[in-house]
Amino acid sequence: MKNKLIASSSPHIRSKETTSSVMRDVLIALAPAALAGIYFFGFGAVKIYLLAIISAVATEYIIQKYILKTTVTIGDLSAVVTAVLLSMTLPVTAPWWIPVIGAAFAIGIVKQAFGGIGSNFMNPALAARAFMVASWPVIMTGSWVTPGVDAVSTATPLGLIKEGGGFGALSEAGVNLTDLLIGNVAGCLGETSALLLILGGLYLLWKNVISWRIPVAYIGTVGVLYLITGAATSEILVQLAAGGLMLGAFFMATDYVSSPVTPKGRIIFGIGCGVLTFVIRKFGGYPEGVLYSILLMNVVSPLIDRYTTPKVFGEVKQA
Amino acid sequence: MSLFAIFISALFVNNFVLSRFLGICPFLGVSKKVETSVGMSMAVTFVMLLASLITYMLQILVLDKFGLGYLQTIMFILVIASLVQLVEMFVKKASPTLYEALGVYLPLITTNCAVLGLAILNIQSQFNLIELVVNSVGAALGFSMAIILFAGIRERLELSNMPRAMEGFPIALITAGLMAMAFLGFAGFSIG
Amino acid sequence: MEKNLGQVFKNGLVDENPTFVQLLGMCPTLAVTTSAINGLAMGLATTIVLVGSNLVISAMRNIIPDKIRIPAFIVIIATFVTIIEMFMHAYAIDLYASLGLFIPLIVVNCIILGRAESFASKNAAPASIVDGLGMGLGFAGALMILGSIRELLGVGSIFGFTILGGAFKPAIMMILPPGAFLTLGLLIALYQHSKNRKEGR
Amino acid sequence: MNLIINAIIALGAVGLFFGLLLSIASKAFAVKVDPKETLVRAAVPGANCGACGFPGCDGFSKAVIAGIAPVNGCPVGGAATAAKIAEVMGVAAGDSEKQVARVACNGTSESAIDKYEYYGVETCKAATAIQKGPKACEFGCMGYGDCVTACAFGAIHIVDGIAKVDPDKCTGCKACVKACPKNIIDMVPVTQKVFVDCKNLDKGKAVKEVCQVGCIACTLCVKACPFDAIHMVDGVAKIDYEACKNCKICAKKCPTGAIFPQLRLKELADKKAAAEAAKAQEA
Amino acid sequence: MKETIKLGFTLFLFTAISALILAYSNGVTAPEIVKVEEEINNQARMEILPSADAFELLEGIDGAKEVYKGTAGEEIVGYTLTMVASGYGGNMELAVGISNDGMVSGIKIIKHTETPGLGANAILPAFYDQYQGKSTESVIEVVKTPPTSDNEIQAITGATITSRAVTKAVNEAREIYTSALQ
Amino acid sequence: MGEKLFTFSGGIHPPHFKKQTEKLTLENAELPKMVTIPLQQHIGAPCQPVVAVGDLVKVGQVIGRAEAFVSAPIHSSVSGSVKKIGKFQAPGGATTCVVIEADGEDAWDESVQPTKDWLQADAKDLLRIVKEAGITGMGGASFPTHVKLSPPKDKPIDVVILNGAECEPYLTADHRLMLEMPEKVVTGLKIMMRILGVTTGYIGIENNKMDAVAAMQRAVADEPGIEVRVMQVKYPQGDEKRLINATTGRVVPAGALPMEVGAVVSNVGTAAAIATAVVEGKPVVERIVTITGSAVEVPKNLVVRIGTQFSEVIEQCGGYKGTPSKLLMGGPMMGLAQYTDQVPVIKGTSGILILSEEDARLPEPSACIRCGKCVDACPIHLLPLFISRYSLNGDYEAAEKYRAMDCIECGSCSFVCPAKRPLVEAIRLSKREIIAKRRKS
Ligand SMILES: Cc1cc2nc3c(=O)[nH]c(=O)nc-3n(C[C@H](O)[C@H](O)[C@H](O)COP(=O)(O)O)c2cc1C
Ligand SMILES: Cc1cc2nc3c(=O)[nH]c(=O)nc-3n(C[C@H](O)[C@H](O)[C@H](O)COP(=O)(O)O)c2cc1C
Ligand SMILES: Cc1cc2nc3c(=O)[nH]c(=O)nc-3n(C[C@H](O)[C@H](O)[C@H](O)COP(=O)(O)O)c2cc1C
Ligand SMILES: Cc1cc2nc3c(=O)[nH]c(=O)nc-3n(C[C@H](O)[C@H](O)[C@H](O)CO)c2cc1C
Ligand code: SF4
Ligand code: SF4
Ligand code: SF4
Ligand code: SF4
Ligand code: FES
Repeated sequence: MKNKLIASSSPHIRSKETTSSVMRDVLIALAPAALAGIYFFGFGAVKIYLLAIISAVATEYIIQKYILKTTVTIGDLSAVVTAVLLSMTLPVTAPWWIPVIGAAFAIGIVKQAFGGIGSNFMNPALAARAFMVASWPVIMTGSWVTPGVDAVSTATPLGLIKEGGGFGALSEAGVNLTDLLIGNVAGCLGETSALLLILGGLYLLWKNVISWRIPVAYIGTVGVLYLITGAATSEILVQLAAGGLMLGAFFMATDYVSSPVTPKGRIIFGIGCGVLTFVIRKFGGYPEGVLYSILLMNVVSPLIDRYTTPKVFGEVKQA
Repeated sequence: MSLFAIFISALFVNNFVLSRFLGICPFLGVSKKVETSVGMSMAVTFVMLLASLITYMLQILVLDKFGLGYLQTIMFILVIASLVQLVEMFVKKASPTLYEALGVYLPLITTNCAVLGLAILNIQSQFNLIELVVNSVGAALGFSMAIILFAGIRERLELSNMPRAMEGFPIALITAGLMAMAFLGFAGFSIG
Repeated sequence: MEKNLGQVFKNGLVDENPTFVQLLGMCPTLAVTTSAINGLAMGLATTIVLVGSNLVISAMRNIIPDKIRIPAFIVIIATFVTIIEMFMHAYAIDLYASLGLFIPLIVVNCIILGRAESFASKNAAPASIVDGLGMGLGFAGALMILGSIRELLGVGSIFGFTILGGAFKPAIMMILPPGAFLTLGLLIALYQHSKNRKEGR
Repeated sequence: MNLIINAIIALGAVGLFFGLLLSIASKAFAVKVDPKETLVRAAVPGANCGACGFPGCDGFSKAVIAGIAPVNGCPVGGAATAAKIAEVMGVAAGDSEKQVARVACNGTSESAIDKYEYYGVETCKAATAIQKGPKACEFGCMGYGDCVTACAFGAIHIVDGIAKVDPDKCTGCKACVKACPKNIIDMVPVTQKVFVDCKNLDKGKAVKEVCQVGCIACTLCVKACPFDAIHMVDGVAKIDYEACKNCKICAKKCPTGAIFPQLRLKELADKKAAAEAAKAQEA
Repeated sequence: MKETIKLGFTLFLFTAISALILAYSNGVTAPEIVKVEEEINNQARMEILPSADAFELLEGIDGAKEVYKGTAGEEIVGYTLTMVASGYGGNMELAVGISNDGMVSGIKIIKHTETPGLGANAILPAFYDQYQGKSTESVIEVVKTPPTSDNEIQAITGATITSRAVTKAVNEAREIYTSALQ
Repeated sequence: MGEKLFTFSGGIHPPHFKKQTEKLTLENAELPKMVTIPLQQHIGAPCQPVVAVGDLVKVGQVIGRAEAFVSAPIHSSVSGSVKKIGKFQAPGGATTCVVIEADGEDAWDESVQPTKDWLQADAKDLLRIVKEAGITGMGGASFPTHVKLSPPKDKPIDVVILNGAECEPYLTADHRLMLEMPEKVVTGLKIMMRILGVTTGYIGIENNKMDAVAAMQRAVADEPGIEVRVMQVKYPQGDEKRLINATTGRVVPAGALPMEVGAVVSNVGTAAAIATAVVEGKPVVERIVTITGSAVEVPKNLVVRIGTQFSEVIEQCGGYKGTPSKLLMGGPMMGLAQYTDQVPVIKGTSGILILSEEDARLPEPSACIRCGKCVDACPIHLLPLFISRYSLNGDYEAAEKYRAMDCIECGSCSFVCPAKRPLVEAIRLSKREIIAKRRKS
């Protein structure tokens, strides 16, 4: 043997799964709902997706290449996932600079300032959305349109319930559960079609990209809370299908980086999100609670991890 | 406002640290480890309760009675500072374990806006005694919650490789900013 | 202790700037910098207290017993603060209203007690005044910069003069609590970045 | 007038009360503290702001003495305070002669060979776990720089694949000594000029197989030393720094250049420069 | 013991001197402060009840924080009611002027903690002028689109909560007026 | 499949790579011309050489005597003369070895005698035979088997479990053994049960070796008390605590040994070696080795004499295919990387894996994305991402708090990590530092 052998620590084989393959799966899972958004809201949606993606990738590239002078990781596609998810929470009426600034904030401040992928403690897309809701509330929450060619301004289903003082306001406005499931309602680009979002979520579960714990705990908690407070079945279903709940539960609360890693922690995280969503929808100043409940739970998740360290196999139970 | 509303407001909606900007120095300084932040929050809770009760008495029994409202600031801070110093000396002597867990943080609290701020706010809001206690407990727990959550995040950040320029205070401030942003979710709560 | 007064002044203004380097007095720094004018006013009020208390404390440094040093300092500082508060209330009611709670809280600003302990109680009056002035103006300057940035981005103006008009949609968050944290964080990051650059790391 | 008197009485009473109480309490509750702690405590500004991350100035002082906090850990006091604290701390540490660290290996990537290609975490500690590290010489510096990371003063750098200490920057804190998994960093008197930069205990032939500049235990140096300051210990030469007069005779005798290899390094550098110059001329 | 007394006395001296100084400056500024505050409040009342030239505090009226009777010469021309409303960012204080002909003569936000750029826009005339001239007979409503009927107020964009809170307070003032003052 | 499959929680599914060798019947390797036999091939105290340079030795003759209890004697694997005694490179690092030049006679030592009436022999004698035969675990750790078979009085054993999981990818040595010599394995198991006075025996086999299951089931058909347990394919099913959990449902407490729950676990190869020692009287002088991988010409399952150089073994498999880039002793999950093929086969060498450059180069690590897959994979329920991160930061105390010491170094976490983090490597680092610290204090 003439050549020098390679020596390294075991194991000497690795799985095929990589960060970028995981992110690619997320993009695949998001595609149906994203396409539905384009179908319902038209070309404006395409523009928003593209601007957000370009801005996110460019921000990551510039920061890593020219400011930090480290390896560029745009290839892992996580910036694209962030951009797509961010776009999916924007209204189609948003002016061009909203996706641009939002994606730059998500990547620049929330992600790269903390050290890039894996280091941020908060969900970049949601944090960017919160930033924009707080900065330009009128643009972000005040101008919804109905899907279709003759986009008329209207309120979102949850907005109707909140503003119109009750569940009855929905049927008055002619919105039914089928519309909610398909996505034929006012709302953000990617959140309206509950059915396609669930489909995407199932794909991720099947591919073992996400674990069932967070989505099930999350959606379950919201449902149970409405049940306990005496909501009718139809209202519970609407509450589950409306707003960002499905998008949030399957794609955002499950963001690896900002949620706990322990199995028990994930359940607690999901329940926490559910409780907060319910409380904010019911008592808060906004019609929708998904955004802030996930962000708030992001803040708690380091402590959740810390206090839910799993019991080591065979660990003797504390008497 | 109901007592519950006062409590929730002090705890979440008008969180002392994240929305009122009181007690930022210890919030930023003593939050590198969860353990120390727990010690700090216990000490702050203790001093806040003590101080708000004492200053309330002082206000009613002395300042209002003799029309000395303008001496509020100086009276309050003098009393708080001296009391804290006394308690610290006492704890140090009486119980070294308690001192390790809580007492060591006491000197930091003298110059903590949160304590004096709470004392003044209590008077400004014209609370009665019960409301005052509820508000003080809410504020103290709000501070504790914020600093412990913050310490949890900062411990996690220790494990990441952030840019050099961000190390230390910048990242702490940005973290606090993002936390404050999340706490905007509590804004506009309509409870009794 | 011999001190070069110019050096003492520059020390407070730049080298050991209370805001950017020492990170003291964070509460007013974050709370009142919603506009340039508020920041400047707060900074100047603090400067006056700082200079005054530094002067008095250094003058009396030999007669204040060590054991009651802290209460004595606090009394001196609080006296100055209360005077400022009274005069602002009487003659600058608008500022008084917008700075609100943070005027009495100057008492607990760590910068003041910190300078009292570490400088004024060990140095003669002239140096102490200069130190107070340097630190105070350093603080005021920092607050004004912070206030200007937040006002510019959050309202579109500086000192009330509209700068970014027309198409610019102010980002309201900049004048909300998170904006304060983020702006200061980024400013300090910038400061550290340029310092690292200079040190060639 | 009445109001003024009221004010004086009220505030004065509080002042008197606490003045008395505090002075009584400070006697009643007096607790003994480490005198050094008092000294450090006196050096810090006393703003009790907590910005250092410790519970107040007292906490910080304690931590400095315990070695947990760095001397420059107080952001309020700045450089002046750091100097003062360092002074306080130095009084205790002040030994006779200053000792600095020295890496006892000269097997640069040119002089010493590797036995395999290492793939893994790029630290010396991790690399030693795999067949004692990629360097063929088991005793040599691997150059992954655990010591560099450990040094808080930027005194160590990896040069040509091995660690080199800058004696001017080294404070003698020994952090690197603890960090090196090969145990090849020694503390030496700062005035010492001659060193055996090798710790290979193997036989001469085995040494030669892996490194050109290793100590082959030929004992030429031992015989040459006029002051009996160099001896063979376990198959490698060792200088007695007390006896050594820095005459460098041993270095000149050493056939491999394991002693005081700066001579040899310079030689090598010259050779390299010459070769390059030749190449340049060709071009 | 001697030292203790000395220390106590020293601190006493400090506080006493400080009290002296403060009492003195209070003497200087207090009247000025009273004047300024009074002026501001009066001015506010004038603004919302321009027909009056003097005001008098009325005691014992439930529901409002303060009620002033506005007079022009001998004649009662209306009332100003200081109301507390629960806005987006906490309690707001506003004064409502109601003239004796049963109309809202004006409102003014005195204190608030609403978000700048949103709820804080309630202090702009574009919003509060809408209340002027509203009748005390009917309940005032908030709408999001330009008003179509007399008793409607258009909400501030993006700040429906604030608008509702203000309107609720005005409605309460209206009720106090019709039930207790008229 | 109607039968219930036994398994545990956590674990991973690495590709098997067993196709290359699972159908290859065992072959005897050529007798080596020279053997290098390390005097420490097991956990415990090294042996003292009892031969000197120039001595003539025979196959099965003791050349290294075990002085401590936790140790096992070393026998010559060839007949010939001792050439050298000194430090040579062995798979685990340089150690004292006896180099013997074979004379080609392959004459067995006189002491090698079949045990008469072993069926009637009492437990003590059987245990002595196991000890003198130098039997150490063939499944991994090379722990002296006689020590395992002498549990302290207060730890009654009620079950012996044979480990036929062979969960490591590539390796098929145990598989072939069970297929070709099932009776021998059962005999070994019965001897162990006798020594321990136990009536229950399990043989745990993963369900990717159904032919071996069938063979073993046939072999135990008439053996009351012995049962084959089919387990779900999952790595590291073969780890003893996982195996005990899967076959008996018992949970071995963290930090404790299997005997805590009344079980003894041994590799099937170990059982076969016991049978050989007792029935034929032969000590351990050879073992089954799977030689496979992308850079070997003809993969094989060989019965190799202890002490044969890897290079010689590889030569018999047609040599290298292309340029070898990585040489492992053992499987890819836990195997030990070698930097030269001049190392001898030892009692614990279950496989020689030779990888081409393409397979040898591992992907570069990137930042952890906190996906938690390592957490799900860890059979011990550790949090590898935190332990490794603390370890790399030099905070070994925190690593210890997160129970680094409980890690079995199975490599599952590193395998699944999408970011390709060096998890086990870092954890191993902290374990070494923690042990060093403990030793100091
Ligand atoms: C994760 C997520 C969080 C959101 N958070 C908010 C929010 O805090 N406030 C808001 O007005 N809209 C928010 N939206 C948008 C709303 O879900 C939605 O468009 C609107 O508030 C109610 O519409 P709906 O009735 O169709 O659900 C969010 C969307 C998503 C996907
Ligand atoms: C940071 C922030 C500040 C807000 N401030 C106010 C406010 O001051 N007043 C208010 O009524 N609503 C405020 N809102 C609430 C939203 O704008 C809310 O969507 C709005 O009140 C709904 O009313 P709309 O029907 O006009 O959209 C705020 C929201 C955010 C995110
Ligand atoms: C991760 C891991 C995987 C293992 N896989 C196997 C295996 O597949 N087969 C095996 O016999 N032993 C395996 N072992 C070793 C067993 O835990 C145990 O030590 C062995 O079965 C005991 O038998 P022995 O002493 O006869 O070797 C493994 C150990 C670990 C830590
Ligand atoms: C299942 C899954 C969900 C994700 N969700 C989000 C998300 O909600 N927001 C986001 O910015 N990035 C998301 N990402 C991408 C990536 O994790 C994110 O950019 C990191 O937070 C960056 O450090 C997701 C990735 C995965 C695999
Ligand atoms: S770590 Fe300490 S001893 Fe080593 S080189 Fe650096 S300063 Fe010197
Ligand atoms: S001296 Fe030691 S720690 Fe430093 S690079 Fe060499 S081997 Fe590593
Ligand atoms: S942490 Fe240890 S036991 Fe757990 S999967 Fe990794 S190597 Fe295996
Ligand atoms: S598997 Fe890898 S990327 Fe995922 S959490 Fe573990 S270490 Fe991080
Ligand atoms: S300024 Fe330091 S705590 Fe507020």
